[in-house]
Amino acid sequence: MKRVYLDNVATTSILPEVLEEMLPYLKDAYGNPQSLHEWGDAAREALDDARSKVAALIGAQPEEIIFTGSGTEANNLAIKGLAQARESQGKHIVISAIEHYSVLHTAKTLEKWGFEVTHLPVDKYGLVDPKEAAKSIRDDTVLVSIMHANSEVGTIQPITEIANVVKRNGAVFHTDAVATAGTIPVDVNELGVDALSFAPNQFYGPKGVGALWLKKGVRVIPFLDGGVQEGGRRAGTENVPAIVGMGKAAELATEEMESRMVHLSAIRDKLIGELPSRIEHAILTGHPTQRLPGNASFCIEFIEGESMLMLLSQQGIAVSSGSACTSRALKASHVLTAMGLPPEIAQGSLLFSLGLENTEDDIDYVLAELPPIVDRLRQMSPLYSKFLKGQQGGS
Amino acid sequence: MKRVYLDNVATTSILPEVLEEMLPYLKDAYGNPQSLHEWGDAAREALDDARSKVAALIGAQPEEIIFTGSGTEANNLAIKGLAQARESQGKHIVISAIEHYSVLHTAKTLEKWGFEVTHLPVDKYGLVDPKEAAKSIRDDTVLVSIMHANSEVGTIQPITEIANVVKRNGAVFHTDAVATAGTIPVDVNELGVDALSFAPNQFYGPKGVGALWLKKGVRVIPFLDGGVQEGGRRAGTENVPAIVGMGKAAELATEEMESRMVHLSAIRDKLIGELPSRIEHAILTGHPTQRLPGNASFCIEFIEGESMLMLLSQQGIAVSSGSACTSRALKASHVLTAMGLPPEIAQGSLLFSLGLENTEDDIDYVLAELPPIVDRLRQMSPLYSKFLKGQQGGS
Amino acid sequence: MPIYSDTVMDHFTNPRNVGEIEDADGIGEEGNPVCGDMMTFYIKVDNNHLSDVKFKTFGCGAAIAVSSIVSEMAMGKTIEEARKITPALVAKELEGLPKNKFHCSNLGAQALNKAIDDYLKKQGK
Amino acid sequence: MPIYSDTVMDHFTNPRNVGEIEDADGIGEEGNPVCGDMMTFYIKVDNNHLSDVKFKTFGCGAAIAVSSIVSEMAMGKTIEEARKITPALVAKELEGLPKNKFHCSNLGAQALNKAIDDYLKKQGK
Ligand SMILES: Cc1ncc(COP(=O)(O)O)c(C=O)c1O
Ligand SMILES: Cc1ncc(COP(=O)(O)O)c(C=O)c1O
Repeated sequence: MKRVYLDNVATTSILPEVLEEMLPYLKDAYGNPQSLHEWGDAAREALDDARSKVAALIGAQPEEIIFTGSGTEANNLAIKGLAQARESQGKHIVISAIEHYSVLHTAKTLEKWGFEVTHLPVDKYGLVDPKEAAKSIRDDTVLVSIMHANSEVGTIQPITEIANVVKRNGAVFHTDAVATAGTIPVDVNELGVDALSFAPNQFYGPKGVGALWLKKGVRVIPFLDGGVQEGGRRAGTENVPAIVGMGKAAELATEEMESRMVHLSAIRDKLIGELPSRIEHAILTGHPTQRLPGNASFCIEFIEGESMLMLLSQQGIAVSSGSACTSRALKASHVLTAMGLPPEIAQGSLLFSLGLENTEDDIDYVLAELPPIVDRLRQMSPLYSKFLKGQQGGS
Repeated sequence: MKRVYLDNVATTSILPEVLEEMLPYLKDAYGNPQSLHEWGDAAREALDDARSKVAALIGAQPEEIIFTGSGTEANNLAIKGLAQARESQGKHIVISAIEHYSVLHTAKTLEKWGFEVTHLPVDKYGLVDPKEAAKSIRDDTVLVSIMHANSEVGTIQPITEIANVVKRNGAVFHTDAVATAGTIPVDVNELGVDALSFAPNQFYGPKGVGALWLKKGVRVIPFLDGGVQEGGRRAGTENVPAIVGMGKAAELATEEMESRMVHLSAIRDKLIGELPSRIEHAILTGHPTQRLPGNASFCIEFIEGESMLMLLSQQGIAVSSGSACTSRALKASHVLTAMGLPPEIAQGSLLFSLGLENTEDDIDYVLAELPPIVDRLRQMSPLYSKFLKGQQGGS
Repeated sequence: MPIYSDTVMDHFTNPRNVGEIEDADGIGEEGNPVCGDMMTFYIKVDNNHLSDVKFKTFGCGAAIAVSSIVSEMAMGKTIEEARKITPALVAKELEGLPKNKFHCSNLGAQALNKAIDDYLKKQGK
Repeated sequence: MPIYSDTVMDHFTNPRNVGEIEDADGIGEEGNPVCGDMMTFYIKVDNNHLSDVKFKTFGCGAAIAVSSIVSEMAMGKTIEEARKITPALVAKELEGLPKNKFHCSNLGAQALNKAIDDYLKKQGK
């Protein structure tokens, strides 16, 4: 059977070149970068080299990079650490309503710590309005965090404009760029932000590592307490192989970004263009043009996401969904809800996140396999019968 | 040149069998365990399997294991999370004076959060007195954390006795077993603890992963906020390859523990036995018998650790030291200081941490190479001239 | 490891008794699409026995499998027997359900019960 | 990457002018073993020139290298010239030192200066 992986939002594959670069550090070069001998020297050198490559990906300086254990940890460090470092100046922070849980739930923890959190709404495309952002800022606002792009619906935010507003008011600005860094051009200077989270399992690097870029001079309270690693800002033995892998993945992403984007948007546009002509009542979610090159997200009306996922999986097709049933918490995606989609439509969420390995053939395969699956589930769906009856009644 | 790695306290190597087991998850089986398709299924299965093996190493149930990104993170989660979950009952915690920085500095953060911290002293061997522990416990004590063994001096604590005392008084008891789990028998039931941290880069597994064992029913406030991974107790995409590696390393450690211990203590005893007969004024630190099988730690009087390290390194020998100069913070080891060693003697700290790969030959090599190095540095040392002059004067 | 048992997968992939009954004696609807799952059960009753059971379901794999097995379990039973199809029994027949899917087995039993209630009401009982 | 430059490694591995001068004209001690580093400098002065410089050092690789290069830099200089050996100059001669080792270059210059002070004091100046 054909196997088509279209769940790159969950994690990408690891490129063979990346693994190749990691292997020595999983074998003989196993030293700890803190050690003062040959084994330590080799590990330290690898770390420095990776740091430079990772910094180059986002137009930053190597010493501004703090390696973490994941994108989630980078977001925890940013939100908790930047807010705590400023709590004497104020205890108000601003985030968007469609942040990833690693920002959203971290903000909830800040609420327990006595902070007040404003959640900025988004429009039907998932866009934050910079004017709304400006209005939300108060004298006691110390931190604003708006994600660069949302991976569920692909919408890319006007970060530069939002950052402008925030800066004028003196709060620090963090952006969660897990969905963008390594995928589309990200330059911290152009964005005008103070802190930025990213992770290589979104750009063909390994799991178990992420990074927070922190502009020189921006103070943060460390999140992980312990040893002196990462300039005292993130304790714990460095995950050398994974960091090396992040370095290589960053290097490749920098080199190949243009061609990757061209390839991805071509097959994405094919999917976005043709799917609605094969399946009635399929709604594209997210912004029609300001969106991630690999993201094709839909809501398929009258049926539910998990059942589509499972039937697609039986045809070798791997995708994801923001439906309530696919979430452990059994709540429909807060992103789709914040964009104003009615819950019963959000249940039909189906997210194709395309990757480098995908071809036009893969898209054709999906376009052939999905319609009968949708038909079959609609035949089973009481909502669809009601809709059909309503139409008959109406006509 | 011969190369002899005697710095297993910094990190061990990764066994080829462990890497072998990890590789599929760095290649085709790159799925995210949260995904509802074949790729996700494979990753989830690997995670479950690793969890069972890791639990078996310490006599625990699989669902009691929370995977983290490092031993440091396990300690942060334990100390912060257990204390925070109990702050309505009291804000006093007890730790020992010789804890690893990931406990010591985390406790400092708790002080900033309004907790009071008692640091239990140790005797000249580095032992905590259970009676002292009992005395330290107050009505508002909610957490006690005493490490199972200290990796710098090798001393193993009487955890069962201490846990007994703590339990009687109703506080939860955590032990940092990073230096022991996978190295000597660790059984959570025998120890009688409520929570236990460990990490595989101490037992021939990978970096970038650790675990906190938390007894069923013991409440903890999560440290990393975000998604629902690890039963909602540790957010962030699971580091599948590293977790798989931890599983395999745990399995091998369980199987081979006896023979590893026999081998390690044999070569350790040779080093401890013969070194003082080749080098005058070499003091064994830590407990003479209750010590880790691979640990041979000394203070070499009149000279400083880093210079020994560097000259040993030139002979291909990798070791570590607790001297001020080898620490980034430029302070002599708090462990040696807490054991009552005068600072100028602590500066001569030299730690041989032996591993599976080491042989009797390696020990002979060290015993041959170290004495001329010590001589050479002593010839340069103003302290040594003073000592010699004092002796002449005294005789 | 798949999150569902083989039995769940079988009933999800080949659901029994999907459809509506035009002249049903009782109809029961449970759940709603907002929560993610919604089931409609249709029954024909003949001499106090469920002579036909059909369903339509909007929902996850578990919801579909639950509907299917409930329809199978109920088919041919007396009303009293059908009343005894509990969520626990449904989950057991399916060889287990993931913890967060237990509510689906509730829905199935409830929808069937509502169909029976509807039948009895129509009978004026 | 080694934390030390090649020059530091050279001076650490082959330190110049190690030893004591029995009949030194000036002796200067700086640092103490509690902090990790301690240096003693011995000088002979001939016609206002440092005709011999020796040292003993307890300390890290940087401390030993610093002592060695300071002894070399001072050798043969006039007292006034030797006074101009600053910590920054020492670090530069060594092609850099890790940040947390800068204090070692201070110690070296200070110990030499103390030895000169001692000489001048003995001269009654
Ligand atoms: C926008 C965004 N932020 C943060 C994360 C968290 O990443 P992780 O779970 O790998 O830590 C994700 C994960 O997909 C993401 O999409
Ligand atoms: C006793 C003990 N606890 C905790 C740690 C922290 O481990 P890591 O730095 O790998 O997170 C160590 C590291 O050696 C240790 O020896």
